[in-house]
Amino acid sequence: MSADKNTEWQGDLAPGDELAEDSGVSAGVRGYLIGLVVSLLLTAASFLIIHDTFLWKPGIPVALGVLAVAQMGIHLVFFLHLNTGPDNTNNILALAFGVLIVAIVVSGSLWIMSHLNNNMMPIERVMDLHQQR
Amino acid sequence: MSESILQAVAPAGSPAAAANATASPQRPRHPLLRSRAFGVAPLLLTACSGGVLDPKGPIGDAERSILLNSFVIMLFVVVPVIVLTLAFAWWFRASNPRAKYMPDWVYSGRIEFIVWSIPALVVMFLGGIAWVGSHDLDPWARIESKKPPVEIQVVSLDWKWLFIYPDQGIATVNELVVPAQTPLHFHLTSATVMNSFFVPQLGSQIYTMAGMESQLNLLAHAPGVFDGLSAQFSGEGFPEMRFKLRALADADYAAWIDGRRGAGDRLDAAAYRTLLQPGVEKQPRYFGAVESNLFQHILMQSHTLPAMKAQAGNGETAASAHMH
Amino acid sequence: MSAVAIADDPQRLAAHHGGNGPAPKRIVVGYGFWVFLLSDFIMFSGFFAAYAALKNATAGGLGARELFDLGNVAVETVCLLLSSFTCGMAALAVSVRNRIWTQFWLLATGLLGLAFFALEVREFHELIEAGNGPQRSAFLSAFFTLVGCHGAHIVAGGLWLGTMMAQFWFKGFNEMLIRRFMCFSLFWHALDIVWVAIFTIVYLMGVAG
Amino acid sequence: MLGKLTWAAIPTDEPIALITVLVVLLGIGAVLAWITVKGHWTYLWKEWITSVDHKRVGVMYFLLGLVMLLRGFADAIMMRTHQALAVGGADAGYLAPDHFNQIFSAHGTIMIFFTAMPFMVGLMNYVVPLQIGARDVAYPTLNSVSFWITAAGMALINISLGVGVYSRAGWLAYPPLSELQFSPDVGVDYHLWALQISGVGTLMSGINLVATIFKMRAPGMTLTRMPIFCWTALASNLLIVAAFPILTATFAMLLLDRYLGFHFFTNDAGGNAMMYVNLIWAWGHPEVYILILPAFGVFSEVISTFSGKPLFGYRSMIAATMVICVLSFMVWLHHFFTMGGGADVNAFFGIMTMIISVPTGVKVFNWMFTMYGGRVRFTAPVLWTIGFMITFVIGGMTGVMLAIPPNDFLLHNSLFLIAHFHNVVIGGVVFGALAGYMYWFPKAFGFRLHEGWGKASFWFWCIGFYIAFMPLYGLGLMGMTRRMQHYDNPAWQPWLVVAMFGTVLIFFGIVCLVIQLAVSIRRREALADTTGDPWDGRSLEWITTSPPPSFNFSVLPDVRGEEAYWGIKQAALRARRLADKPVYEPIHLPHNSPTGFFTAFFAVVLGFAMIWHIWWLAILGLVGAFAGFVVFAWRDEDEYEVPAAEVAAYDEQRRAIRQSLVDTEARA
Ligand code: HEA
Ligand code: HEA
Ligand code: CUA
Ligand SMILES: [Cu+2]
Repeated sequence: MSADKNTEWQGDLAPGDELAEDSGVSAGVRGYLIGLVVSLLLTAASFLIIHDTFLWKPGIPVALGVLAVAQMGIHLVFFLHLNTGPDNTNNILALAFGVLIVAIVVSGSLWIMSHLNNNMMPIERVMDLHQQR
Repeated sequence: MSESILQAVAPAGSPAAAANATASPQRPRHPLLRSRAFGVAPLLLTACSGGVLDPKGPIGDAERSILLNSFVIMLFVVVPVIVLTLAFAWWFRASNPRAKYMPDWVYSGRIEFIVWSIPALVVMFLGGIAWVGSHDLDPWARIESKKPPVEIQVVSLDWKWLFIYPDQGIATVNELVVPAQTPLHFHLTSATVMNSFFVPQLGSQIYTMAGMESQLNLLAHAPGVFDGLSAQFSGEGFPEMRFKLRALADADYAAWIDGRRGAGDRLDAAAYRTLLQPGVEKQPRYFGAVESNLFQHILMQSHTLPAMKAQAGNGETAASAHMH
Repeated sequence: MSAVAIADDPQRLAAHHGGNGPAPKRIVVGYGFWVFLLSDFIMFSGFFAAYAALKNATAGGLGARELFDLGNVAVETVCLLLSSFTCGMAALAVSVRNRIWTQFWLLATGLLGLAFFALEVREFHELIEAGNGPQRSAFLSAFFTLVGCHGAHIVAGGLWLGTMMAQFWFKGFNEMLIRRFMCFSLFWHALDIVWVAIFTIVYLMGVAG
Repeated sequence: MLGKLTWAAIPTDEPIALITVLVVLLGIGAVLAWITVKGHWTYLWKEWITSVDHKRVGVMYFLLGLVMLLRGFADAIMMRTHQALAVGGADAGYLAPDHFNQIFSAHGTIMIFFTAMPFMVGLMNYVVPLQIGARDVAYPTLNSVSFWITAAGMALINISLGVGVYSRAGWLAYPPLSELQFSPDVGVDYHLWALQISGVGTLMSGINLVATIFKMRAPGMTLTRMPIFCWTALASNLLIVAAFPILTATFAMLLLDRYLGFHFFTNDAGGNAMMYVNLIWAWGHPEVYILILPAFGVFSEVISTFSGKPLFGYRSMIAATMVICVLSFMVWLHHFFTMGGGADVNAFFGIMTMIISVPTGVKVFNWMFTMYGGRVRFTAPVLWTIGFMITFVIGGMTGVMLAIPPNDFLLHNSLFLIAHFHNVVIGGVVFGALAGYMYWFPKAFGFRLHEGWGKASFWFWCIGFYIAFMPLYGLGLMGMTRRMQHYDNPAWQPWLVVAMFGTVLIFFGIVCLVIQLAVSIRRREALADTTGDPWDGRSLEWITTSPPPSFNFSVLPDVRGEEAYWGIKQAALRARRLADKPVYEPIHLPHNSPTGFFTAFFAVVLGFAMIWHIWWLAILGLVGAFAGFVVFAWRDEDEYEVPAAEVAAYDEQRRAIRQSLVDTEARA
């Protein structure tokens, strides 16, 4: 544990650390500003399209999903400073593992639950659910 | 060895004989059998003891075949593995001067290849069986037959089984009487906690769950009496959640239905409320008439449950409810 | 033998790639915290899965479409996004070791977080007052739990933020505090990501779908 | 004032429980009195309770597992003796349903969470930093907190023995049975809070080890040079990090149902118990691989060391480990084939389950071929390993049988299932823990364990296992389900009697373990390991002394290939001398910290208060925990320095011993 300076370490950066090149306050502010503006725009887009008649109605959830993924990406890049550089391999791998598990758990659960419900939810109860005016 | 046959034949007579048989545990206590239990391999013994290896219907038959097939196929891999493990360990013991020491032999592409492919091939085969088997033996799948199925509604209660015959308008508790060689179509639910409806000799079990309606299709090849049980732990009285399934010849079944219909109590809201009280039933019970749509009412738990909830909140015994 | 000896020889280092000895503490701490955040995402995914499965289980009560006020959600979202920005500004202030600006931006972050939380409490309060509390139906149970869990994280983050401010104030910028602050900002930004999922899946899809 | 807590909570009407409690209390009292009389408190506090050294924490985990093993085994033997008698009605046997149902719930919970987990976490804690050439885990203080929080969960479960009741809903606590409506007393609350609290500890220790493995490796120790145990530890901890949050979320929902009247899994208001079953297994299946993977690692180390060969097919072992790690997250539905999901999902998850047996099989074959061409020394760890290979293959085979949905329709929840998982859990996890215990014991304590008693223990365990659990396969096929407080089929009884005798044999095996420990301590001079390398080992833990110094290595080893220590050893043997003396530097180590102990204390208070609805006490516990956190956060100085001279002096001695070893070897 002798070397405690980033410079001597050739492995990955800490998550959240920026690349050494774009250090400097003004570059930093620029990064956060871009992140803020883009995510505000994406948010606005999300809130607008659900009222808009422009999109084909069943397409709206799809669009919302895509916008959300985009926005998460923006946060990861501009706020959490994640990137695909060689100094971030472990951070990205960890993220990929996490995303994989989240995907498996959520999609697996929904798949299983939909089959169970289809098979066994009594028709009356389904009606009850859908009658919620 | 003749035990299961004995069982199957004895009660298949008049309804009276059958009722008599269900009143007491009818497995004969064969002294020979008991003493032998210590000596014979389990598989041999179970084959004649009314378990899943002694199926009495097409579903159980098919499932037993799959069970034995998969077992034997895997033995082809597992037995050599066990033998080789022992053989390698023994031959290459440090004290054996004849064994060749190869401290650098750590990799062999050919062995690696074989090592990945043997289990892969076995799994491909078993996977295929699993796929086909799951679809063919899906509990929801109807059984082919010229006869129309008998519809039976099953409700698990704390801690007893309620069987409703919607088309006959009768109901029984802890005894299920069905015609042999006729498809049985079960609709199942639970009035309280989860249970699993299971008649080992007929095959496939299925969960019963409150507010959910599961289905199951079974068939008994021949008349006989089979154990039925809950396979999913459901609380204090769980071990008593057993019943007898009596498969009767068509004529006997018709006679039994006729004898039951109209006789005895009527299963109405009040009677159901008593049944719903937690407790075990030692003797089977019979209802000669059933309030219509009782099963649907039980399924729609949301109507009956809020009242129970309030009680449970006060820390009293749960599971007593009102019905409408 | 030691790390120093190897670092003399750049050739070797390249060959080692990733094998050049234990990482500096800042990286170790940051990485571990990152893994923790991922596990937190997985916990949220459990609540999301439950919400999705119970979304229609309104037990005859009101559903998402009738209950949610998107205006409120929009304001909440803006609060959080701004607070992520101010948190970033605080990180920059820390990186140049400026006490006053650090306190200022952290305070701003905290206040925005508080505003978000106040709005959420108001929303919950209104729902409960109107008889649409979490006891009403499975759908509402899942809704309150999912959104409330995010809210609880914001509260925890707020307490943490207060502790950080006090420590920066009294102790200045030492290595350990800076490491902790890095973790805090990761935490705060990660909460934003969870919120994006919440406002999309719970609110927007709930109202639109 | 005291919530639901009254005098009635003390089980004065249950003699068995009461006597147990009294005996346990007396035992604890005796131990405490002994410590006080001998004046060991300062030592304990300074060297153990507040220690943040990964080696001490690892040993404490192991001890925790040992203590809980006694409880788990007591439960097991009660179930076995009871069932051997329980033919007839509810009053057959000697345990009332109420009591029997608590026992199997407690047995499953304790064995999985507080015996098997602490053993495995303890082994990983102890061994991983040594094998990768690190001075400690990534976050030593957090490590101690994790341990103590696990201990807090254990304490809560055991308090239920004397105050109130334990859960009667099985180790998975399926709703609606575990809902307030059907389980209104505090049993389920004990279950949930104990596991919620210890789960936090497990999660933190998982994060800690993942970060350790990724960020703390010695120079040159690339991932593909790590011993396979480290790989399995990595996979296991990745699974902890991925699976335990799901458990936390699931239990949180059940707690909300029980405490605040939510409706996640209730029968009414749209609740859906199937969602609980789904989520609990999304955690539960990975959980069993969390347990078995490190055991696979132990066997890999043992088999290669004692065969005098590197592990056969190292790279395919890594591949197999990681494939198992990911696949284990895609099979969970196989625990509820019979819920009615339909043919498609059943078949999909059944096939995914079977696919796991491919990488597992590869592992088995690689162990076999490691022995091939080796010089196998039949020490006790090797016996456990061979016993494992044979037993586990059988258990795995019955697992694959259960993975075929039509088979599972017959065997689900039967004693066949019970036999399957005890077959893998005892033949795999327990044998692994024991092999690891006997293999690394000399490293941890500086003397070997007595071989004879170890082997005796193996034979009792192994034979006892077969006699205790093979009959259960048969009983399952006969239609006997699990969790039966009594049964009316007399044909089952002989088999249950046989099973009981098997358990008695296992008990003798445990007795042998205790004797082995006692005998070894008495003869520790004769069994001493002065070399640091008693087994002619191959990985880095054997390069340092037994027991290792607090800083593990005087200088971080420079790793140049797989089997780091073997390479260094061979080089020294060839050159007939050690490598040049390194430059010593001062070493920084973390201070001891009581944070873990205090946090755990408040966690117990919090849990207990929540269980009994004593709200003010719960707030007190929460505030205490937060205050502890702030105090910890406020501290500045968290490291002390071991001066270079001290390190040099230590290494001087160590080098002398190693040189003499080289000389002896050269002469021979
Ligand atoms: C350490 C614990 C552990 C391990 C390793 C396993 C391993 C496996 N388990 Fe087990 N299991 C449990 C612990 C474990 N299990 C527990 C605790 C339960 C019950 C929980 C409860 O309900 O209370 C359970 C329940 C359980 C069920 C649910 C049954 C039911 O509820 O009805 C199933 C079904 O598929 C199953 C399958 C498997 C399979 C296929 C494996 C495989 O991983 C096994 C793979 C290994 C081999 C196959 C052997 C070696 C391979 C070869 C020699 C190659 C050649 C062989 C072939 C190709 C077949 N297990
Ligand atoms: C790790 C898991 C584990 C282990 C080791 C065991 C060990 C044993 N179990 Fe178990 N058991 C479970 C997990 C385990 N069990 C679970 C999850 C259930 C389901 C609960 C439920 O239904 O909800 C269950 C249920 C269960 C039942 C209930 C069956 C039923 O439902 O009808 C029975 C019946 O007798 C039983 C018996 C035994 C016996 C006799 C042993 C004994 O053979 C073993 C004795 C074991 C020990 C004494 C400890 C092990 C030793 C070590 C780990 C190493 C020691 C190390 C050193 C000394 C360094 N078990
Ligand atoms: Cu069968 Cu409807
Ligand atoms: Cu599993």
